[in-house]
Amino acid sequence: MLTALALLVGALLALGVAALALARSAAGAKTVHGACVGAGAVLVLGGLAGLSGGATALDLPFGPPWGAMRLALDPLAAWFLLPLGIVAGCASLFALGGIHGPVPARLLLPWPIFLAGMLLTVLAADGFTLLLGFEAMSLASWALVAHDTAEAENRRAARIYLGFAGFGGLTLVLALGLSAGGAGDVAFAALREAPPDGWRAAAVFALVLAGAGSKAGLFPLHVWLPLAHPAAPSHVSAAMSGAMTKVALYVLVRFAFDLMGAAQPLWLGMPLIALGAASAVIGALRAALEEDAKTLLACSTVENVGLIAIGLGLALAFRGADLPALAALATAAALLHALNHAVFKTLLFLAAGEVLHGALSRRLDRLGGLIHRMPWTAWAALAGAGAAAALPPLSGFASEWLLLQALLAAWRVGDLAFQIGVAATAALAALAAALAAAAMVRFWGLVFLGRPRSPRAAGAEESGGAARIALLVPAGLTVLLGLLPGVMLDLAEPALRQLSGVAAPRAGFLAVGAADGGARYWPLAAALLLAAAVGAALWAVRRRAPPGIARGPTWDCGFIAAPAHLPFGDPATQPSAAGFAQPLRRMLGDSLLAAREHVTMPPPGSTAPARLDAGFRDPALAALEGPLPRWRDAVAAQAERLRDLSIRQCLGLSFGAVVLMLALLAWLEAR
Amino acid sequence: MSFGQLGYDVAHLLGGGVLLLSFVLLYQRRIGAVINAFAMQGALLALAAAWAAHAQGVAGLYLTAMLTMAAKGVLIPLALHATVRRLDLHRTVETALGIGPSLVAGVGLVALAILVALPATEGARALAREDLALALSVVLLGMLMMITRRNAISQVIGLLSLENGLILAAIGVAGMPLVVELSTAALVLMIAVVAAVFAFQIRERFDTLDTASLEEHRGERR
Amino acid sequence: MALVWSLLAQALHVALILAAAPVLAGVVRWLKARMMGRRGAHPLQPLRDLLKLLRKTPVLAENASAVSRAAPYVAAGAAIAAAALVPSFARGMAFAPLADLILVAGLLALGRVAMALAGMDVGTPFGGLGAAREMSFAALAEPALVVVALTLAILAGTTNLDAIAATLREGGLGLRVSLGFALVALLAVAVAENARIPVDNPATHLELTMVHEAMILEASGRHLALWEYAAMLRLTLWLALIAAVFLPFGQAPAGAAPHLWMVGLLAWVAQMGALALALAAFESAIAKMRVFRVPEFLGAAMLLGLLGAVLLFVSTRLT
Amino acid sequence: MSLQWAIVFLPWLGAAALAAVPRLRPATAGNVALSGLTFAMALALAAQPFGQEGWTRVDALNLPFLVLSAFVGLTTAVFSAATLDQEGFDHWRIRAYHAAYQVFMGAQFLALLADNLGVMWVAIEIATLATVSMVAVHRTPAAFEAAWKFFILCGVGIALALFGTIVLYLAAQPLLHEENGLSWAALMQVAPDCAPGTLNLAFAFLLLGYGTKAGLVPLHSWLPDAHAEGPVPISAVLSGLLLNAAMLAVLRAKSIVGANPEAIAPGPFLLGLGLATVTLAAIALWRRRDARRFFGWSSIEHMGIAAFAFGLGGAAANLAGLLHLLGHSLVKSAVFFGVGRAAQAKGSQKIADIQGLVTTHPALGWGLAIAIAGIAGLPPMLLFASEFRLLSAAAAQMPWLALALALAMVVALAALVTVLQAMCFGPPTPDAAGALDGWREAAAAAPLWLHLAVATALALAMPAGLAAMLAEAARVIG
Repeated sequence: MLTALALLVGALLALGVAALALARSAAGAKTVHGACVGAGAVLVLGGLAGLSGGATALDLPFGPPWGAMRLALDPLAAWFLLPLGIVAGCASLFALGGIHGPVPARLLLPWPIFLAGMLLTVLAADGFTLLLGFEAMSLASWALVAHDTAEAENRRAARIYLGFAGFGGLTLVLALGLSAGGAGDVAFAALREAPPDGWRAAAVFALVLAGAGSKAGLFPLHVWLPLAHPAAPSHVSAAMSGAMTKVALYVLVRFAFDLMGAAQPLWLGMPLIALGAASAVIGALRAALEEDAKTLLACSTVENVGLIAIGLGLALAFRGADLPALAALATAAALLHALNHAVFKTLLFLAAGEVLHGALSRRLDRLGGLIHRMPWTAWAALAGAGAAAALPPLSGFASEWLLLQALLAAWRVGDLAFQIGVAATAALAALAAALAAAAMVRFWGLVFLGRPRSPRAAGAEESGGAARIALLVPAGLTVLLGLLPGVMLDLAEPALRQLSGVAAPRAGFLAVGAADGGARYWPLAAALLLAAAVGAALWAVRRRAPPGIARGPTWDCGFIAAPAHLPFGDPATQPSAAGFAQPLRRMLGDSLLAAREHVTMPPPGSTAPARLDAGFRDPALAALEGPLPRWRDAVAAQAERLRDLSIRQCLGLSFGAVVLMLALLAWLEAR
Repeated sequence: MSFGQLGYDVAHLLGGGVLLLSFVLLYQRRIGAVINAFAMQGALLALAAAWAAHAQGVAGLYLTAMLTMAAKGVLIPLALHATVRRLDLHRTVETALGIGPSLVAGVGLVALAILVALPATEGARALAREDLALALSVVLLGMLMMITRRNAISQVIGLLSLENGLILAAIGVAGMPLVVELSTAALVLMIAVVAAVFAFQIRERFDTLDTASLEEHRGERR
Repeated sequence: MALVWSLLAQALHVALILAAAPVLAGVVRWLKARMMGRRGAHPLQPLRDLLKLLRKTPVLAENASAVSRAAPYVAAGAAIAAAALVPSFARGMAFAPLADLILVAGLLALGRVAMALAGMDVGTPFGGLGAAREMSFAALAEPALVVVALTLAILAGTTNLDAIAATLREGGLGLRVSLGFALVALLAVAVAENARIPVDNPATHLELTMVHEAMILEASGRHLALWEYAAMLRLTLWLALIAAVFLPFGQAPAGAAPHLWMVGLLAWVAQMGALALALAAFESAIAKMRVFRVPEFLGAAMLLGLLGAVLLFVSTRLT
Repeated sequence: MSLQWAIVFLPWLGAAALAAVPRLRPATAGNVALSGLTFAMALALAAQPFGQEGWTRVDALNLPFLVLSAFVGLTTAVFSAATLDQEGFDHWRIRAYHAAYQVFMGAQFLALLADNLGVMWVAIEIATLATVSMVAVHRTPAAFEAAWKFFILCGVGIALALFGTIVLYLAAQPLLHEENGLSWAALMQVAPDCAPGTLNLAFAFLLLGYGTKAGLVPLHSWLPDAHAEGPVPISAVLSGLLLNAAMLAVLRAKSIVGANPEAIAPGPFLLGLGLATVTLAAIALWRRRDARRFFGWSSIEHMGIAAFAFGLGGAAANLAGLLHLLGHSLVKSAVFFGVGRAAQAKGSQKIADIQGLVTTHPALGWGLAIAIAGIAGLPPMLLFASEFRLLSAAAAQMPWLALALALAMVVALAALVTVLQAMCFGPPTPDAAGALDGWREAAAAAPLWLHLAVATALALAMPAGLAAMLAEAARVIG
């Protein structure tokens, strides 16, 4: 299987090159995306095979000048192939459905390379290959982010993104070098032999957190994510949010759980938990405040990555505290949520893409009422939004339930500071989940419900065919994963065993749950109960109530009907994106996101309308674009004085260097 | 000692003379005098080379001596005088560091050179050691002159004097292979520099002319 | 045999709680009226209102979508399902293994989302305003609920309501400060979730303050009946939840003979009555707070719950 | 005449011939043909066994760089042939330019091949003279200024190097026969027994002397201006070839001093200079407005990285340093091809005037984007492999220094990314004029893409022979 996957990497790369020629015609572009759909299917199959088979390794016949590149497929890698495959397949299918003519090569070419980079990262079994895949993935996705050069905002996003990509790579290289130690062998097998300890372990972990964490979108290095993800075409956004963040998390897991050895102290998990909690809250809050549909979804990605990070951090801590069963529980929560998030976020981004395609806008304030024009998209998106809002019985609830169980059990670690921290984290995770629900209601409600806010939204059209299937597949998976998390955990068992060292807690196909005696969640039973209750309500009401409904104008406490020149009603009388966000902006935004509201009243007698300006600013972005460049410019201004020297003064520098060197030599001789 | 006390003394004397002339270069205020002092230094260096040729029995060094005499003793000074006249350069030396402080700094540099060169060359022959210290001093004084003088001509002379130090070092090391070739190549470089002054028409000191014009040209300054 | 009994108990419980919901709402209203010196409507008035509403044909706005029609059923169904899980007079009912506190919270969230979406469906300012506030308040109520769940989970080792009730009843835990804190926090959450004073006033349609009513302004007929009924069920469910956890007296234990059910039933009715009285007294005594004070109210609840958990950590170390 | 000398004298003879060709087309054609011939000879040289022969030697250290130099010389000649008419040369300048180009190439080969340190010095001097005249060829005040700065600073630099060479011989004199007195191989043999103090002094001067040519801080001032003036192809060879030769000279000196256990360790000096170089260059990159100066500073940064690698020492870091030099030559000259062509097309060297290349010139723009990303150390070019190797080795041995290096590299990377975005993806600026006809536009872009392809191939599938050679070289320089 590994050989087949390795060949798939090569095939995808070749496809990328071939895309140069294929981009000339619609058929060629369709071929490329069709092949990528196939690649996604192969990835899923490979993941399943890898989970059922043992670990395999493969040396490639080429590599860097100092050795061969190595690939390996173990259960951990295999598990991450599943989200990768599903996302790749669905996104490619969506892109396939959107082709109506020749596609520019620069949009077509990076896509297979992007997929190949992610695959290579997951398969890598030495540091160089890992970095190669990681950076290839970053570069290819950057090319896709940078495709739209017309918008200054997009250019800024691409710039920041590429900077972060390089930064992440450098920190990962440092981490590899630090853990490799004197020998300098960065093959995973060698790293496992001599795991770092003491300050080295802390440094490696910090570097990995910075490198992989920035890619995954962990606070405070998440700032690029809500900028870059929306800038790409929608199917790319889906893959970036759904798959690429997972690959970054995979790297984090690979380091923290595998390469750094099993004997790590308890506190190693704490920074991950803290950063995860911060990401979850900031991400969810921003998602509840953003006014661009895709930015909103990207922020929701930050939130979900934060939740996964909490799970991983808990697992690390449990491992350190020698509580393997709980470690397995927390790992299960993290891995399951990674998969679930990949699926529902792909669905949501593809739906946003469909909306963008149909209504030509991503801004919530220009959409509305699309459920009438785009019912398929609307209902599919509702499934995704429900999962993102952690509503039972959809997939998001199952994994967040597991995560909460792990958090609620974390007090068993006997460290008071840890206990208090985890209690606070539980509250923050709940806050994040509830904020995400608010964000999703706002997203779905503003986009699909109400009245159209622009003529274009009123005339939106839904595309059918492949794009519709690309929405329905993840929607179905969202429901299915929500109903059968037990099956997925059984599937993940080898990976969980690899990470936590013991058999994962099993509660059968129909339930998931903590260790014996703990709580259980029976999603299928809960769904049946819910269905029965709804059915009963329906039956009871139907029996007593007269059939049919009457239609009338909107009542709205006697609001006046829309004027004739605004056939869809005055959009201003509907809740706007900023207005819907107002309660949360005032409650939490003030303190967390430096939110502001400012009312400009016209002078007395003026007929100008009063204006309300509301907004917020991510503190991390403010730091990135505030003090850091200031320091840099200050230092650069100082350094520039060196440049302004005349030739004579430059010679003086050389002369100074000579004299200094000689003095140094004299001093050394004298010693 | 491969040769007698006299040989040592003469070589030492000539080397010391070259160093002394370096100080004279630093001391002079008028460009004409600087050029003349440089010509003297070149001539002295030629003598030293000839003496080394005689003492070491290397015929090639006579060639070096002759070239040095011709180029540095005569041609380059003449060319420099001509340049000063032709381009109507400032006749006085403009200093970035006063004459007095330059001399003090020069003495310090000589001390540094001795401090470095003598311990570093333990085991080598005495002449070579002395010679190296002198040569290193000349090199450093040449650089000092380059950075403390503002006229292009003075600076070029600083470079030329620096190169004199190199030749001094090369001829001091007995048996140095390729010494003729190397000194000739160095001479070519120096001639090229002098030619460049002429060709590039470096009229003013390269203090004002350099980066400022580059900045304007490229708009690099903010 | 045990299965049959547990199924029977479950069926009785569902019937009981479905029937109790309108009555309880009526009782609370009646008590409040009495305390304010009014005569008040008959306690069965809510039931009559429901039946009346059911008979009317609902009027939907012209641009209402299927969401407006489906949401009431989803909300009511979620409330029924959640109510079926919270133990009342007996433990060990058929659905007891399902009765997870977090699942209950999830089902309530489902109902809430359905209501918020229904409020946004027509695109009226009030609907959107109510939905925004409802979701925002829930965002703050949820953490408080989770820290309470944390305290309970530490004591009982699980978040299963049935098991928690059993532990608190039989575990001999005694009176604990942390439980007191948890109770206060849970009460605050319950008040917020049920749109009661001081967070919301169920009896008014004042634009500036209303949350719950704003979302169902456009509902009528059977839809309105379902919304009202879901709200009543939610109140009942919360009171039952508090009773089950903090007043676990008289419940029939799992597998007990049906005659103990009668005892449990009586105890439950008494508990619910007491809680209704307390609620009415509380609501009569206090004024509604400004909307943007609600975060402080819920934040304080969460901190209180957190404090309870921390005290519990400390006490588990001491023992 | 042996092949070693043939490869040196062929360009020099060719230079003499080209000096007589006043017309553009025959001159460029001759230039390309000559470069092609030398490239073929370099390949032939690679087929010969290693060994010392007179003043020259072919070993694992210089052979890769020799072949690389010949390759870059050829591609630059092709690029130059395609774009030279944009420079607007009269016939004197055409003669001077091509003659100087071939003189430089010959000197470069000699500098690489020289076993005798004196010969190496002479070669580098000749290369300097040739490049000075090429930098000044436009005869604008700015060109004169840059050439003059280049000349004076490098003149002093190579003077210092000569002094170091003399002192080095002084150190080895008691132990040597006179004929091979400046032979690197002979010096290596006797180095362990030489007077350590003299070796120290020699190393100090050689480091500062050749370090000036390699552009190490604080001796770097000449470099950005020299890269920014003169015809475009000159920047490519300056960055791609001359710096390598200088760095190799430093390495030869380092290996001699390093062979003596009592002499000071040369590593820390290189390490310190390298770190200072990277840091200053990374900061200075933020203030650049001129595209070619910007990439000149980037060359300084990369020389600093290489110096850091050699300073770190050990097989891994040395290999990283060598790979870095190779990769930098290939990719940086590719960048200069791109930037140079873009500057011609847009009629300005200012970054603000060269924007949106992917829109106006897709092949050029994307090639340049990839090349700049490669210079920034992003995969899959050779610089990615070398920086990976270097940073991981540094982190293993000296974590704090590695952190400092990585920090500087991040700063530089951010600057590169900013410029990359601006030049390739910004809002397009209008073209000045100077559209080339079809095949010449292709010939101008082909070297760029060819370099990128070679750099990629070397990073991921380096021929085993070359890899073994580089590993051997890494061992040699100690």
